[in-house]
Amino acid sequence: MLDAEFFRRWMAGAAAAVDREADRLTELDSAIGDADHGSNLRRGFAAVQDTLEKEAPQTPGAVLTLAGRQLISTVGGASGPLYGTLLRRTGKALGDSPSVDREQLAAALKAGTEAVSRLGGAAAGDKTMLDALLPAADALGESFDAAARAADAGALATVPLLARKGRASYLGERSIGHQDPGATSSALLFSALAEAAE
Amino acid sequence: MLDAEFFRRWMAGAAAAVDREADRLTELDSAIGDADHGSNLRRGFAAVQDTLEKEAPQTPGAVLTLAGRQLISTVGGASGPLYGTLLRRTGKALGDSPSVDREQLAAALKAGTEAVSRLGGAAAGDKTMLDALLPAADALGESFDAAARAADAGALATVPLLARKGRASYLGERSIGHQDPGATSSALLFSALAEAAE
Amino acid sequence: MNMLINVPETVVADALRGMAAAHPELSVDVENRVIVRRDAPVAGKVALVSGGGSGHEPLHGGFVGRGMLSAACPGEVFTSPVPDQMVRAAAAVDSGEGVLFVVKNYTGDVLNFDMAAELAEDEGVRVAKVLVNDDVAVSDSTFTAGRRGTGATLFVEKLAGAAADEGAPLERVEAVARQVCGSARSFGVALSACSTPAKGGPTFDLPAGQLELGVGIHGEPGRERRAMMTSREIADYAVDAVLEDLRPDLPVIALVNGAGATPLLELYGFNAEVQRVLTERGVPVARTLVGNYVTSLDMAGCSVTLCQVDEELLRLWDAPVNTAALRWGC
Amino acid sequence: MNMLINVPETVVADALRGMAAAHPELSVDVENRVIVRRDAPVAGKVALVSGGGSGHEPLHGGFVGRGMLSAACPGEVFTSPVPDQMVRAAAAVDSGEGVLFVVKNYTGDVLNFDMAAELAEDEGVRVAKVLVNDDVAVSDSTFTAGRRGTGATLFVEKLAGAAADEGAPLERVEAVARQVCGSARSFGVALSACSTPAKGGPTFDLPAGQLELGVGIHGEPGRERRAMMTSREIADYAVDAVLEDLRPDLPVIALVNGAGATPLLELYGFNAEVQRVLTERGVPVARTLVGNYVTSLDMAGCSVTLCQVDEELLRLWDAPVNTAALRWGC
Ligand SMILES: Nc1ncnc2c1ncn2[C@@H]1O[C@H](COP(=O)(O)OP(=O)(O)O)[C@@H](O)[C@H]1O
Ligand SMILES: Nc1ncnc2c1ncn2[C@@H]1O[C@H](COP(=O)(O)OP(=O)(O)O)[C@@H](O)[C@H]1O
Ligand SMILES: [Mg+2]
Ligand SMILES: [Mg+2]
Ligand SMILES: [Mg+2]
Ligand SMILES: [Mg+2]
Repeated sequence: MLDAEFFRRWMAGAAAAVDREADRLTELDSAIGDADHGSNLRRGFAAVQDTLEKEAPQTPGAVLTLAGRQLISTVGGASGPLYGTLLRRTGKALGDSPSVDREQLAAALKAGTEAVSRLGGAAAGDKTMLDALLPAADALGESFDAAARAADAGALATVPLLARKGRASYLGERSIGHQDPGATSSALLFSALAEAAE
Repeated sequence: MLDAEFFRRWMAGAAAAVDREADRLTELDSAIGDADHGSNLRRGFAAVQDTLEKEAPQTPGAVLTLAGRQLISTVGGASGPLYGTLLRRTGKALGDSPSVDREQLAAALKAGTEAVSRLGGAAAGDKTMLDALLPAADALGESFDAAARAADAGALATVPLLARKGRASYLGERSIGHQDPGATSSALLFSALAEAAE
Repeated sequence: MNMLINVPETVVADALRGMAAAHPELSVDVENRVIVRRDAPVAGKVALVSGGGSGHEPLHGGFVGRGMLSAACPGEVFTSPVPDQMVRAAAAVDSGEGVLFVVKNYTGDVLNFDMAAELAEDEGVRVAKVLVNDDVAVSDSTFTAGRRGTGATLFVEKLAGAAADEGAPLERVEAVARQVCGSARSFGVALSACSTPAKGGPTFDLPAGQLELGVGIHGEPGRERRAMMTSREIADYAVDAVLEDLRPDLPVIALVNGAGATPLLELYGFNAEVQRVLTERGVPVARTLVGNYVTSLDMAGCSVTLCQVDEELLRLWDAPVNTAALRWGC
Repeated sequence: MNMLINVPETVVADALRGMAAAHPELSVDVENRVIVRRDAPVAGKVALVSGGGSGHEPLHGGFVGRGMLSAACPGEVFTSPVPDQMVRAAAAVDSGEGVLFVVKNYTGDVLNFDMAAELAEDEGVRVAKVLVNDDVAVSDSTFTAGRRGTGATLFVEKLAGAAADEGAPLERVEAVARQVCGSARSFGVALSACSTPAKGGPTFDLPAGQLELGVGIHGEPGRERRAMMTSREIADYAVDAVLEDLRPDLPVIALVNGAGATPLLELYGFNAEVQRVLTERGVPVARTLVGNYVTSLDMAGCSVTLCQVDEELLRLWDAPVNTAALRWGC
C-alpha cells in the first residue's frame, strides 16, 4: 500500500529529476517553444518541496492536491495549470484515505489526465504532455515500471508528430522532428514514480 | 590673372575631388570622429556646384562668397561652418574686382584661414584642417604647386598629433596615429586649386 | 548579448522595484507581482486587469492608470503569470462593479486567467474575460492554438478602459472590448531575434540580411523569411497582410509599433510608408500612434496594428488616459 | 545590421514625414527640416529652439509643444543642423519676446547655432544661447572640445520651457537654463555599438562581453572599457561618476535613460539599482524619469543624469508639458 510518505518521496524524486534535467527540457522547448519549460518546472517543483516540508500533509490525496495547487501558484505558462490540474485532480480522486494501492492510483491518474485533456483541449497525438501521460496512466494498471516505460515511449513518439496545441503549434510542419518538452517532463514524473516504488 | 571662370573651375575641381574621395574621408572620420566627413562635404560641394551654375557670379570674390554661404547652408557639422567661413571670408577679402592675381589670393586666403582659426578656436598643431590650410596659404605666395604640396604635407603631419579640437579630441591619446579628415579634405582643396591653375 | 541585469532570476523583481521608485502613482507589490493604480478600487467603476509574460514593456504595467488598466500582473519573462496574481489584483481593484480580464491568446495566459477567474468568482468578484487574438500571421484554425494576441491589446485596454472610466457597467465594458477585438488586426516583422535573460542569447536564429515576416511577440515564427526588404516594401507587405483580414469600411487608428531595438527615427520613417500604403488602399486614418508599446525585449523590428473605429470608439480613444506610457487629456 | 529604412539619404526626410502624419499638433516642414508647434508664435511668451544631429529621438522633435520647445531643427544623422534651419525656426516661433537657443556642446552644433544666432539677430530676433555640457566622462579642459551635451538637455528644455510657458522674460528663461546646466550631470554606458544608416554598420568596435564606460551619445569613447558588469556595478560606477562632479545639497531629479536598444524591463531594473546607490550616498530623489529619451540609434546601454533642484526648479518640472514624448499636467 502507498502512504503519504510514498507520495512525498515521489514528489521529492520528481523535483530532483526536473532539477537535474532542467537544461535539457529548456533546450527542447527552445527548439519548438520559448525556452522556459525547464526553468518553469524547476521553479515549481522546488516550491512543491518547500510546501510539502512545511505543511506535511498526512494522506496521499492531500500530498498531491497540495503539490498541484503549489504548481499552479508558481509555474505559470501552459505547463503550470496543466501539471497543477493533473496532480490536484489525481489527489482529489484519491480521496482522504491514509493509503491507496496501485490500482487506485492508476484510476485517479486517469481522472487527472482527463482533467488535463479537458482543460487544455488537447487529445492524444497533438504532441503534448498527454502523449506521455495517457499511455502511462493506462500502463500503471500493470506495474510502475510499465508506466515509466510507456511514458518514455510516449515522449519519444512525439518526435514525428505535428504540434496542434500550445506554442509549438505556430511552427506547423516545422514542429515535426522535435521531441515535445512537456511529454519529456511527464516521462520524468513517471520515472520518479517507479523509483519511489522500488 | 585669375578671373571668375578660374574660381568656378576651382570649385568644380574641388567638388569632383571630394566626390571621388568621399569614402576615404568618411573612413578617416570613422577612425577618430563620427564617420560623416565625406558625406558632409559631398553634399555641400554638390550644392555649391548647383548654385554656382544657377547664379553664375561674375567676380572671384562673389564666387567664393556664394560657395561659402552654400556650404554653411548645406553641410552642417563642424566642417560646414568652418569651410563655409574659409571661402566666404576669402571671397570678401578679394573684394569685387573682376580678376585677381596669385598674391592677392594668397593674402585673402590668409584672412580666410585666420577667420577659421578664430571661429573654431584652433591653432596649428591641434590636428585640424588648419594644419593643412595654414602652411598652404603661406606657400601660395610661392606657387600653386607649392601650396598643394604644403597642404599635403600638412595633412600627413597630423598623423602623430594629439587632437585638441573637434570630435577627435574626446579620444585623447587614442587620436594619435590617425590622419585628420578635415586636413585631408583641405589638401584636396589645394590640389584642385593647383589643377585649376595648370 | 550584453544585458543590463544582475542575474536572470531577479529580472522581473528588479524591474518592479525600479517601477515602484519611478511611479509613486502606482502601488507595486514586488513580492506578489501586482501593479495597481494607487487610487483603486475606484467607487462605482468597473476595473480592468491584464497581464502576461514580462519582456513586452511598457505593456502591461505601463498602461495602469486612469482610463486604462486598474492592475497588471507580470509573469516571468515570456511566461504567463500565475492565477494568484490575477486573483490578488482583482480583489484589490474590484469596487463591486466587477472586473474585466484582458487576456492575450496564448495557451499559458488563457489557462492561468481562466483559473484566476474561477477563483476570483469564488471570492465574490464578478469577472468577465476578453481574448485578444489579432495576429494575422497565424491562420486562425482549430488545429493550432489560434491567432496570437499582440498589438490590439493596447486598443482593448485603452478603449474598454475609457468606457470603464466613464462609468459603463461590466456588460458594456466587455462589449466594447469584444468590439475592439473584432476590429483590430496586427502583423509583425523581425529584423533581428530577441534574447531572453534566462537563455542569455537569441531565442531563434535569423541569418544576417534576412527578416522574418509575421513574427510573434515572443519571436514565434511567422509566414516566411526573406532577404532584407526596404521600409517601403515592409509597409506594403504588413499593411496588406492586415487589410486582407480586416476590410475596414470606417476609418482606422494605426499603431506603428517598435519591437524594442528599432530606433524611433526609423519607426517614424516606417510610419510614413504605412500612411502611404493606407492612402493608396483608400483607408482613412483617424489617429496614429508611433512608438515602442508592445515590445519583444531587444528585438529589432516593427508591427502594424489597425483598429477600425466608429465615432464612439474614436471618442473613447480620445478620452483622458493617465498611465506611465500613454497619457493625454488629463 | 538590418535597418528599417529605404536608403540612407532619405532617412531624416522620411522620419519627418512620418512624424507629421502622427502628430497633427505639430507643423513639420519636411523640406526645410523644422518642427514647430502648430500654435507658434505664442503671444507674450519667450520661445525655445533646439536641434542637433538626428538619431537621438525623441530628442529634440519629441519635445516640441506646450511647456517645452517651440521648435526643433534635426540635422542629418549624428550631424548638426545648418544655420538656415535655426534661423527659419526662430522666425517662426518668435512672438517678439525673444528666443532661447538650447545647444549641446559639440563643435558642429556650437558653430552652426552661433552663426544662426547672428543671422537671426540681423533679422531682428532677440536671441539668447545656452550651452549644455553635462557629460562627466570627458574632463572639461581647454585642451579638448569640452564636456559633451547629453541627458541634461532634457532638463534644460523642460525647465526653461516651463518658465517660458509661465510668461517669464528672456533673461529669466535664460537664467533658468543656465542654472539647470550648472545643476545637471550625466554619465553613459554602452553595452553595444550603434550603427548609422550611412555607415551601414557599427560606428565603433565593442568586443562581445565588454562595455564602454562613459560613452558619448554618438558612440564617442568614454573613460574605459571593461568586461561586462552587472546592473548593480554599472549603477555604482555611473552614479558615483556623476556625484564626483555634482555634490548635491538639495534633492535631485533622476533621469534613467535608455540608449535605444536596451529593453524597458532592464532599464527599470537598472533604475532600482540607481535608486539604491543614491540612497546609500544620502542623496534624496524628488522625481524619477525612466525611459528612452536621449538615444543613440540602436545602441544598447543607458545613462544616468542627475539634476539638483531647488523648490522653484521642482515646481517647473511638475508644470504642465504637452509634447510627443513627455506629457503631464495637461
Ligand atoms: N493545450 C495543451 N494541452 C496539453 N499540454 C499542453 C498544451 N499546451 C502546451 N502543452 C504542454 O506544455 C508544454 C510547454 O510548457 P511550458 O514551456 O512550461 O509552457 P509555455 O508553452 O507557456 O512556455 C508543451 O511542451 C506541451 O507538452
Ligand atoms: N575647432 C575646429 N577648428 C578647426 N577645424 C576643426 C575644428 N573642429 C573640427 N575641425 C575639423 O573638422 C573635421 C571634421 O569635420 P566633420 O566630420 O564634417 O564634422 P563633425 O566633426 O561635426 O562630424 C575635423 O577632421 C577637423 O579637421
Ligand atoms: Mg515554454
Ligand atoms: Mg564627422
Ligand atoms: Mg513560456
Ligand atoms: Mg558629424
